[in-house]
Amino acid sequence: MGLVPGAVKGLGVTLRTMFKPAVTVQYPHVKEAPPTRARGVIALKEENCTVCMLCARECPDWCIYIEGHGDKAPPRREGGKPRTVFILDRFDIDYALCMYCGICVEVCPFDALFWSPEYEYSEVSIADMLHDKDKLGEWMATVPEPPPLEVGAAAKK
Amino acid sequence: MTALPLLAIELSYWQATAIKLGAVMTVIPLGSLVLVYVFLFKMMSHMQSRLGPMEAGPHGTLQVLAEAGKFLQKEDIFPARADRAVFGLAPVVVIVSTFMLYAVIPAGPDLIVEDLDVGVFFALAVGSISVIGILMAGWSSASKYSLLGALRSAGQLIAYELPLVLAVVGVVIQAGTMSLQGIVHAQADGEIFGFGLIGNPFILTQFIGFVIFLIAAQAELTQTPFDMPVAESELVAGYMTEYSGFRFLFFFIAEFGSAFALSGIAATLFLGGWYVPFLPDGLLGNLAGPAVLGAKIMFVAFLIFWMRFTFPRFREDQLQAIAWKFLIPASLANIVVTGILKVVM
Amino acid sequence: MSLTSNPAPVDWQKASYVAAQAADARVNVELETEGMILNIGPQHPATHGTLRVVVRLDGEEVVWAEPICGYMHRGYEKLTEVRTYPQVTTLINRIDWLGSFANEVPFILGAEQLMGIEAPPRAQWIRTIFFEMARIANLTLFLGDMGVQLGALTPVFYAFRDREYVLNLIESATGGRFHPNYDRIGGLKDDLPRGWIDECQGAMRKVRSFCDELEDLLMGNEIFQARTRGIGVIPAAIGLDYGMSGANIRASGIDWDLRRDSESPLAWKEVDWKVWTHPDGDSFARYWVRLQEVREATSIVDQLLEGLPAGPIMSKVPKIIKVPAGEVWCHTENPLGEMGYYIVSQGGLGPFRCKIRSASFNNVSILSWLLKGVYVPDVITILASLYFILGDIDR
Amino acid sequence: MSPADTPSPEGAAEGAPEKAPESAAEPVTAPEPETAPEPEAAPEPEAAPEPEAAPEPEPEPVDPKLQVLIDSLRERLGDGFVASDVVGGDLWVRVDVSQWRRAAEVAKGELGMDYFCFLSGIDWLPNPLLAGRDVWDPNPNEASEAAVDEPVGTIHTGIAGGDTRFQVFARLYSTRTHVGITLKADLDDESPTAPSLTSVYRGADWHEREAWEMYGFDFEGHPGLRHMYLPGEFEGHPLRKDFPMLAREVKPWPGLVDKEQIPGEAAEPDASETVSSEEAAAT
Repeated sequence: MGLVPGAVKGLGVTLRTMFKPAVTVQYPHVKEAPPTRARGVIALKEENCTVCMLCARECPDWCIYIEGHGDKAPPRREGGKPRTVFILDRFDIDYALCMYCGICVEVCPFDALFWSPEYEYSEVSIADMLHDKDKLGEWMATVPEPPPLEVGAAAKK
Repeated sequence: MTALPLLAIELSYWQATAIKLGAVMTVIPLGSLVLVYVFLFKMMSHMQSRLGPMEAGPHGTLQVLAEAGKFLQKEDIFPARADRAVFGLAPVVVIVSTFMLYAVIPAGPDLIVEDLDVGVFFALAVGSISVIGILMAGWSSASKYSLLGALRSAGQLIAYELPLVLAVVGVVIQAGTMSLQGIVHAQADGEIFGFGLIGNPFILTQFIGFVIFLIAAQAELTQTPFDMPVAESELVAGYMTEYSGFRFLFFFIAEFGSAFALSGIAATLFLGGWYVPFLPDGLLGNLAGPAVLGAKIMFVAFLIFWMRFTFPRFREDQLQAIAWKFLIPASLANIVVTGILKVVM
Repeated sequence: MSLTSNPAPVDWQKASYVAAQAADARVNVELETEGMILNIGPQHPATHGTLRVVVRLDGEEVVWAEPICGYMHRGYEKLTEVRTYPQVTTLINRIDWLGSFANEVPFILGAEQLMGIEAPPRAQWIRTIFFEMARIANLTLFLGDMGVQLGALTPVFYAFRDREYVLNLIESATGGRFHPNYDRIGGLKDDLPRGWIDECQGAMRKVRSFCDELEDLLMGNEIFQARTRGIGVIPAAIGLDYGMSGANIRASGIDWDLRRDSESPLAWKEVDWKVWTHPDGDSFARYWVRLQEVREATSIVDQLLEGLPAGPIMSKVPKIIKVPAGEVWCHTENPLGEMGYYIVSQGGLGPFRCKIRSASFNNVSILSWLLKGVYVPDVITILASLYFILGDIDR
Repeated sequence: MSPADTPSPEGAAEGAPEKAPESAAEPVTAPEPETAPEPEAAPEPEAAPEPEAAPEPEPEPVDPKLQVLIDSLRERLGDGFVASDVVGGDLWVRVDVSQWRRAAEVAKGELGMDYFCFLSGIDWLPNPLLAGRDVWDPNPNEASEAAVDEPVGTIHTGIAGGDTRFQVFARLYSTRTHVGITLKADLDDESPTAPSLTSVYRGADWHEREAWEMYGFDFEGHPGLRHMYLPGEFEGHPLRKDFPMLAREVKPWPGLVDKEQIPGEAAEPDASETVSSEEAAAT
């Protein structure tokens, strides 16, 4: 319809959209599920952590605070020298500073940190944004399985 | 002792005017709130593929009351260097000019506040008082943005007063009278070339006048595409920038009240007002009249708001050019043609 | 210059307005009236972020204008000197936060060029797909926002609605909607999730229908054309002199696009697409070129999705990345224009010096020349049509 | 931890002699000298004296387009043309600072470089705190491979050489022949000044203001050198290497490992446990 003036075509567009269903979601009543890989919050699997401090060092925002202490553990083979193992005392992530870049999850050699798509943890006071060790442990329950890869992707190395 | 035949009881003059005043005072806020809710909240959002307010009341109906309440409880701020008296008075002037418009709009065979025989002339004259209120607001707010906004809106309203009046002249010539009730009756029992079934709503014969009236009404209401005075992206909020609290509510009610009134006048002049074929007269007619007029007002308001949500904004000089170079010559031509046809027919 | 103009060249009041735009002669003829100083910004709906334009008005006409930036200056070039390469990639995708994947690519390509490694073909193709999707996400917002700046309320909601599909796709593959942080030296973080490709094709159809809708609603509209044609005309020579790049300079008739003209390892060569230019150089031309570029981007993504090669997405890279000493200049055609990184490495874990050349810095530097003798509402039109992002200017 | 990989990739392998062999990491154990970095006035001689006009052995064939540029620049600027280098298909030319504006005029006039890409500065003073060398060291205890053969404070400039601390560099590009050129010029250390290019390219205005603000380069003939980003009364030039990064001094580094000794045992000097905190203090 070349000769229809632009203004009338514009009116047609708005009228058509008026009768199409709306796309908005009424948030508190209806919730959209974030995709499985969404970087919502970081969960800590305490057993894997060996206090190697790689994540705290590699974090650009310096928002991971770790304290641990060395301890003697029974030797693997009897008669062997008792192993020194490190126990985690404190593992805090300050989500007020964190920029969700994911370097810590990636750099952790013992797979102790995971991403969970959880996003509803806003707080009234900013101090509560410092999640301590057991709060991060709670998030572990919400960590989903990684999604299957697209066809043509090489097998996970 | 005006007798209200409708109620067949004798009422003294002041009692009748009190009832009429009460009716008008309920119609205006109600009308503008309905207009705001239906068009500004619901229609605009659906046109933008969203739902609009849904929380307050079923389907967001009470949101309008929440808005009004919000404005009322807001603090009434006067800018430091503002001229206090003029600053306080400006919104009153603007809202008075809107209320006076309702005096002449007929809602039924007998439902009219005052059937002046110069009704149309009175309505348009009163409509232009708001320019003074806007200039007062702009000047007294002592802020650059308000001053610029007020000057722009003064220029615009005056420029669009003319096409508004000239568009109506065509209707007056065809109806032969200036009283709105007379125009409604002229449309009711006129006929086009002998075919008189649906009367002769002037939109058919005066279509150009109708289009010009709509465009000019859009400019009178300072709505997009003519909302230069309140252009958010440049002047923040034009002459209303410094206002808050219930004074801002006055401006808001004035804007939507005059939108309701102008659509009422357009419906009366061009769509046959409260008349619809086979309308029984007497008590039933007076009850059905307002409903018919309301439907026609909604249709005209839909056209106005539809344009508001679709078009971008004209620049100041383009806006003036359209008024002086396009609308006024077109309406003059319309008057000439109507005159000739009136004589010839 | 070779004006490969696509539509019939419309001589739309151009001559008269270009004369008005040659404002140097006009302005100093005016007598020095004490005009009104108006501050547009730093908090102003027309500026994408905190740009402040100090404008002296004579009535409604701009006599002198000066953009003032620095309200968003985060000192990126100093920060990159104390960060390792993976940390820098998280930093730089916050420069142009609308098309944020497109910021990472030139930096990573530069680092790979220094290290002499090459990402596997599948990674290059997926990078190109995400590059074009960043362009779509960036430019669709502009197409809607141009309407709001001119007063039309509806287009911006359509832009946000259809942009959401693209952002959801980026999030489902990379984890972040705005800051994907998906690019690594040597490849990508991980591969696409299952079903992503046909979801992407669906989103591309939606973006195309959005472009047609916008063409009817806004571009065809006589009021829009009256407000933008002949406004803010930038002659090609002056544009290049200021270092303007991207759609701003292609709208003035320069047929130059880094995706075609520089040999970058990404997959633009394997896809046939077209560079759009427009002879007029006014605000309408800039809008028109960006609209065609979004359509072109959707067709590029479609072709890439069909021909996506199988294979690994990460090449052999040591865990601790140390880039050997050397200097490299690497630039790509970002949604806003040419973005490049001049990386100087002295073999450390992080760059020794990293000059970030962002497109909006040059695109905005023309404002003081361009805004002379312009009406106030046109200042907003020109600001909107130049389309800059504040993070890009201030870094 | 593979020892520092020698720069084997083809890009950096060219024989430009002035680049001293690079090593990866600073001496970790040697505590950083808190005093001002050694005066660089007397750097010990470079590994090999820089040949002035000897043609460098070009590892890769210079494609004709760049060769044309080099020849015409060399012939126009005469002795102002100090050095040129082609790395990874890109052309670097270092000119004498007096010929800086002349070089830009030649580039724009004869060589058709109509597009002004950018102009900025480099401060070659290596600063251990900033050099991104030991921002984070994977294994603080391993002191073996950090055999650095030159002390802190030695300046070694990148491509196309140069021996002063400050350098201004600009990139020009031709949108028709799609060829770019990076011009460099050395500025003396005490008062770095360069002729302004605003008369040649209008776009240079903002870039020069930024370089003046960040590095303290003075540009003669610039219409108005004023702050681009920083507030008016800001002293100092932030992008200089000796300008401190305040954010890093204020907050202790969370990577600081303070594992206490194993309780109840004589703290035998187990090297792996006690992490040298002074290394941490350095960052």
